[in-house]
Amino acid sequence: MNTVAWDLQLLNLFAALLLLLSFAMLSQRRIVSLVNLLALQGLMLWAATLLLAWRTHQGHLYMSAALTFGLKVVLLPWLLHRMIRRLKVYWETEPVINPAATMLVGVLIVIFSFGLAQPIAELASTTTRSALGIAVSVILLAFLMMITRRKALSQVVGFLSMENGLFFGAMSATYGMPMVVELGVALDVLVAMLVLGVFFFQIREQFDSLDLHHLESLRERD
Amino acid sequence: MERTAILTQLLEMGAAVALAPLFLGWVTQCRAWLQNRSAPPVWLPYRAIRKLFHKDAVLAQDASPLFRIAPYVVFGTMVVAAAIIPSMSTLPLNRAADAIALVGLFATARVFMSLAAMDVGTAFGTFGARREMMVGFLAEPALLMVIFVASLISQSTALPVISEALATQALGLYPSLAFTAVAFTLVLLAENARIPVDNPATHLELTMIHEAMLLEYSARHLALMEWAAALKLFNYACIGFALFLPWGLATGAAGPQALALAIPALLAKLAVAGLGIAVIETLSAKLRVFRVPEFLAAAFLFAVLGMLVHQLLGA
Amino acid sequence: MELALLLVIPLAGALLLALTGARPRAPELNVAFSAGALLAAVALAVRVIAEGELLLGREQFFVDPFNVFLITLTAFVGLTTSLFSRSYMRVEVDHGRIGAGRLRLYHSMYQLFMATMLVALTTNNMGLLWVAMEAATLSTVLLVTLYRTPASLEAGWKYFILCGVGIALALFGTILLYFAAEKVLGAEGVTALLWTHLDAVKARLEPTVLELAFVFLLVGYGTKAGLVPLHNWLPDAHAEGPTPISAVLSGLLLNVAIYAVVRCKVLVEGSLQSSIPSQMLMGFGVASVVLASFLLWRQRDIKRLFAYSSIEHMGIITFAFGMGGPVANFAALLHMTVHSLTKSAIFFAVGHAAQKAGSQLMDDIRGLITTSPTIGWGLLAGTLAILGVPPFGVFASEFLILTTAMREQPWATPILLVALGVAFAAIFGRVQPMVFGETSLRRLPHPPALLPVFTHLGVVLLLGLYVPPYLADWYRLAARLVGGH
Amino acid sequence: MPVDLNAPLPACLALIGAWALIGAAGLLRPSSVRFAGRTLFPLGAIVGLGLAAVAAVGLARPAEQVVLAIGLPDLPFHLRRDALASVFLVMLGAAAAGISLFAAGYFRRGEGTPPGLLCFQYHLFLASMGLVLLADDAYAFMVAWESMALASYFLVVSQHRIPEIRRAGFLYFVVAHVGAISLLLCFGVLQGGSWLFTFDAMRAASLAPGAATLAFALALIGFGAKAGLVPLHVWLPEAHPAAPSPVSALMSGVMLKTAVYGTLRVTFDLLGEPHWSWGLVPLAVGLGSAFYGVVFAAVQTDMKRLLAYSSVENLGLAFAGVGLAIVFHGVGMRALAVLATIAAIYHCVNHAFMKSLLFLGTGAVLHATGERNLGRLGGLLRRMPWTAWIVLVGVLAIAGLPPLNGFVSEWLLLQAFLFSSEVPVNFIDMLLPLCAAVVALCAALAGYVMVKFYGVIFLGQPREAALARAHDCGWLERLGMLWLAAGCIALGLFPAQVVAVLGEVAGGLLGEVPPRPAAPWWLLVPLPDREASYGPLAFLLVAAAVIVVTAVVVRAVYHQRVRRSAAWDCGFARLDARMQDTAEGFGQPIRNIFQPFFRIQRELPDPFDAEPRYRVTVGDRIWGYAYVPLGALVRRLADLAAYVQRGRIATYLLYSFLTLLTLLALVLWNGPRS
Repeated sequence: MNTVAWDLQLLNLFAALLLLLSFAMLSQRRIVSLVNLLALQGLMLWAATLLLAWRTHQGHLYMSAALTFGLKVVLLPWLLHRMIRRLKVYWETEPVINPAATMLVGVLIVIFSFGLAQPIAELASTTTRSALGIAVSVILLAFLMMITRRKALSQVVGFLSMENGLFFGAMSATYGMPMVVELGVALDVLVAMLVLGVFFFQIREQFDSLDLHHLESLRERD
Repeated sequence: MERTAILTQLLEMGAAVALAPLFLGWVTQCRAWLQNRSAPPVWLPYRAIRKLFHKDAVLAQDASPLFRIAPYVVFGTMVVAAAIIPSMSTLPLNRAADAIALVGLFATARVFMSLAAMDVGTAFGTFGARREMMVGFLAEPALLMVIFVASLISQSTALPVISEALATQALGLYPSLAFTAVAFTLVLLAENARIPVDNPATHLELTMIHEAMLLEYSARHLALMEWAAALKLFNYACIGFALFLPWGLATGAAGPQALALAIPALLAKLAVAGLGIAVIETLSAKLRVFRVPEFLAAAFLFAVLGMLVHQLLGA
Repeated sequence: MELALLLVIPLAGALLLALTGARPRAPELNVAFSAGALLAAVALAVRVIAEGELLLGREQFFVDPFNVFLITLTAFVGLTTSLFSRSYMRVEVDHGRIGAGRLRLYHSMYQLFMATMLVALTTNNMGLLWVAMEAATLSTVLLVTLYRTPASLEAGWKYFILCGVGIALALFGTILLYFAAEKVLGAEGVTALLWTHLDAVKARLEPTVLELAFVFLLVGYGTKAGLVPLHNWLPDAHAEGPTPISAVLSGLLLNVAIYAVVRCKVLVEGSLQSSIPSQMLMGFGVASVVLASFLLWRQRDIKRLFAYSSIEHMGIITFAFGMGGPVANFAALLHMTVHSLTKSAIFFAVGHAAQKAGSQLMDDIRGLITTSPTIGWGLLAGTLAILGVPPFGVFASEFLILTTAMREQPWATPILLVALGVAFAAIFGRVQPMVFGETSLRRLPHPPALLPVFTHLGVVLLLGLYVPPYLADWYRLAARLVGGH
Repeated sequence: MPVDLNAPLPACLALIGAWALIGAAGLLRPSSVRFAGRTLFPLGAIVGLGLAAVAAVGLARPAEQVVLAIGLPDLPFHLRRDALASVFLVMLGAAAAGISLFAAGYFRRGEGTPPGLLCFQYHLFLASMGLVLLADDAYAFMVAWESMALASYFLVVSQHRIPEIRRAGFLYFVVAHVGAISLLLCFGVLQGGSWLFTFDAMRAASLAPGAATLAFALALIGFGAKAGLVPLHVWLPEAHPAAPSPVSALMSGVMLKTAVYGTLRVTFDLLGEPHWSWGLVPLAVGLGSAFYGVVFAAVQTDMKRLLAYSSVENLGLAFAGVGLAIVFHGVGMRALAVLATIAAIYHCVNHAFMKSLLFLGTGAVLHATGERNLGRLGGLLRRMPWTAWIVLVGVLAIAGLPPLNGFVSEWLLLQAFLFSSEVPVNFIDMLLPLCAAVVALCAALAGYVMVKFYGVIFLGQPREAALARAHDCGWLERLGMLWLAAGCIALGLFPAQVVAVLGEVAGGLLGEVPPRPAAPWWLLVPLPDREASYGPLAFLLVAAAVIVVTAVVVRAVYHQRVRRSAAWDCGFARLDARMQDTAEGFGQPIRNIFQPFFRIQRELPDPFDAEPRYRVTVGDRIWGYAYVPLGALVRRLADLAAYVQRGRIATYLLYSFLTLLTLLALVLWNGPRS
């Protein structure tokens, strides 16, 4: 019965790929490939937005797609790569603490997110309501990635992946946010990246490594 | 107040002051007989007091006015106590103070004597003061319980009312009164420095309590102090008679012939009591100072038993 | 017009100070801009009291008695903090802990931070509220890491990551809110996120979506407000930054976060029959008070001690808003005011004390009253005020909150009182040896600015004994607006 | 301003305001001793006298109320003056007059806080105590109550350079705060559901028995913490010695009594019908505190700690009186309840005068010798005659000796206990008379303590050479002490009049004004139908007459020759001051008899000591059993709580992650709303 329109199928494909990329980032050890996966995720988001804009003929979606492409596919990955080169952490790898357990938890999270998104999806009038579950799981997976990571840079990549999840959620729930809000969020993310850049250099200067176990001196109890 | 009441009041105070040394002499004489020693004359205390009054008073260099005032205050309080206790008849001054006030009066005498003892600042004075206060604070609750039991029976703490109620009570065996009487005798022995607690005759530094406080006194101050001690013993005896041998008291309205009857009754009671005290003293030996708390705890226990028996059995 | 002035002045200040921040007259400029903002805020307040609610800037900005009192408070504390930072920074420059470049960054970020808070308070658009909160976080992160010490770096990093994640969740909450609003208000875009419209139509919004949205918003803005399970960044951030920033963070930013949570609660409570939002708020509140008071016992750094005290007081305010009802809301608003005034006054005194001792460890600060009585008495009076000792206003609001709690949530009262008692013993036990006793502290090169400390404590003392009638009506109006059963 | 005598409340308020103004004036010139000492404190004394006079007038007047503008918007300060408040106001005013007069001469430069600031805190303390007695709603009461604690805290730590004083201040303020917290809970329960926190609403509210019992228990804990009842007494022997003497006199004399006032107010006024079984708790705790306090007082070696423990004893007796009153009230014996309340209030007023006098005495001694330890005092009677003789009056009064006031309140209490055997509840009618024995024991021990206090300080040889230079106190200080001594003597000699006045007060409180017994003015008869009476005036006259007659007769009949020579030294020539009984020595029998009460540490010299020293320190067991474990528990919990903040950012992220998931699960589990 599901002679669903081909563009919806494509949209679901992009959403599925987005989820797959999140899982990949969860288990990726090399930082450089982590950034590339982030760029891929941005690409999927851009494609989904473009497709949705073409399908629903909404002007501001085109603008949002362009913004996503410019920011999430081109600018941020370039900034990260430049930082990796300047911080000379190109070849650094980061052991993921027992990947099997993380994967299992990831699966549980996806199930929980779909359970969570179920009641909302029934009410959503948009065509892509089923993608809401995927958006929530991408957010929570990114959250899990930030928890399990030991390097500052990979934590930031997790943070940006969460942003991608948020935008995808906005896309699937309400065809994006009002333009003034989208611009504000984009500006904030950009400024955040600049601030993080400054942070990386300072941390590198102080601790000559980006490992987070240096940043544990402020505590009540050891 | 009509003149006769004042007259009886003064008469009774005079009688008390006069009879006290005699009572003391009588007790010492009985003790001598019981210990088959040749007894000193009964009026020996009178002669001792008269002799002391004639001597020159010797005071320590830095004895303060308190030291010189104390004998008069102690003697004064004892005379007032005598004025309050109905030895022969109910007196007008009785309304001014009830039994609890009487205990307070004895406490005043004790405090002034202790302060005077500490004034000169010798080891013996302070030593004696400390022990006297210890005996004091242990004896007072027991004495109060004795008075409580008596007042529970007679619904009042005024001594004349108590003695009248006890006198007019139906004759019979009252265990509560018996226990209280035992308690009272123990307190009497402790308070008046008799044998089990303190030996009146000794000047041995380590054991004396009452004598230690008088060590610094001489001549007329010592006389007053000795007289006050005798008067205290007499007062305690009279309280004992008022509580436990209430017969023979001239009630207010009875007039002069009842008074005439009361005097021989009082003398008889004093004789019996003196003999009793002497017997107890010859039979018991002096306790170590730190056994005194148990001695007085026993007194307190008897008083409490008396009260409980009265509450439970109503007797 | 006042609103425009209110927002433009700090922004202009930020830009100008970015260029001239290091010049000798920069602190005075900073004070001037803050004073300008305060004047605009007072004018706005007068206008709101006269005319009631104001919808300005094509409905993007909305000012009602509830947020205008917060705006005036923010502007006032902003001014006094700039006064304090003038003398504080002069001493810091003398001690060589801050160079010219960073001073410029400090002044401009300070004004930017004030601007973002004022925007967050006045905006009607929930999305813009989120953007302003994010901007506030960004501006303070740079301020927290001003000293470039390893500890401040760590504090800044944690502050950034934890609040960033929190705020991201809040964004998703806003998205869900937008989603629920769009179904009712139609999809023509802009009006769906405006609080006034949402408030008007909140009864018809979809309950399940709103509940989920509230969870995300609560966790998001709750992280910014320092509620307990999400509080870990707060002690580090408030202790490592320069003291004026700790004062402004503790005093004002926490209030703005609570303001955002309350705005969402008003919407969610309207549509839901169940009292889950209030229970959540109360749960967070009690947890914050209890855990913070026990954490106070192990502190050795004076600013961390008062940071935990802020968590505890935020817990009390959240608990009060959670209870709802006119008296509790009134008490919560009063508590917000007196807490920010007292806490900033304490941080002013602590700043000078730490500078005198050259370290923030409480064991190094001794005998303040003997060397500089004004700082010593200021710190002691501030501590007594924050501990809720009666003549001061904090007791007045705590009295109202606890007595209301006895009526509605009897289970919470003994827990709160025990926690308050433990906190009292902890804080007073540490501050007393600092203020009294022998001393070895050296004099400050520049005279300490103590006018702000005593003006704040004077106002708090006044609020404790006599709440002026117009202020009382103002709070009652706001309490009714916050609503609740 | 015209003081109209039938509405003295505005006048009282004006005078309390005057106190606050005097305090504020002190701030103008903080460091000048002359300004604060010579003008402000005497002014404070006059205001105190005025307050006592106005309140005395108010005793006969009906209760009156006033609502001030200040306070919370919907709960402004309600103030009410009724007979009970007036009695305590008279006590506050009269005691404050004497103490302020003494303080005028007492404070000198260079001791702790500057005199001006001290004057400010002192008069704020007085003003807040006045307000506590007048407060008529929960908020006003709490503000006044904790301002009282705050002002007294500042006074206690006036010499904050000494660590022990800081520790005492901290302990005092924490216990006071805990008391205030339980009072806040009590008011919360008391309002019963009317949610109006004025005392009138509380009077109107009828509480369920369970709630009323809870309210009473909380009130007892709150007021017990302030009065220093035993488990909560640990701050009292630390704080009172730490404060300057006039302040400890004010705290011991007056502040502790606000707790008795509070208990009476809550039990009889706000709760109305207390159940008789409630009375047993304050009775038992009161007697326990009395016995505990006096036993510890007997073994102290610091004169001010001795007086502090003696305050614990006297407050214990006052609370025992209140407890007895509740028992009698509960079983319907209203006349006896009035008698017991009279005894309690009378004891508070007496203690205010006696204890203030003694603390002022120690103040004079402290200033003269700079010594507080009894081991280094002695023989001051010769150097400080004025102080010694006036303090003797206080010592005799507090030892409970007949002509003076201490005896009267103990006499009334014992009379009340005497009738307790008629309480129609079995077991209780037997236990209560036993309590009379405990009261008697405490009174006797008080005598023991006071003989030790007076004897070791003023009598005997000076134990330190420096004591020779001790000088007597100034005329202002003497005047202050004389006023208090006169108060003791007056209260002692005219009890019938005082009991008549207190009868109306207690009658008004308990709802039954006792019939006036038909007795001559000089005789005190507690209950008309009972044959017990006590006439101190006649008693004193007869005693004086006898003493004068004896003195005259002895001097007239015999000679007055006196010769001075060395004290009797038993042949051992070198009798020096160290051979006197020390403070530890005088306490030795008590230490021996009541061994289990104390935590005794002995420091015995070993044979190889170059300079052998024997030291015994007596500690408080309750500190070890209750407070140290409590502190350890809180510290353990704090260590446990610290696990939350271990520094790793991953764990912090995990906390927020789990919070989010639990909340989402909670929302989901509740199921979709229809």
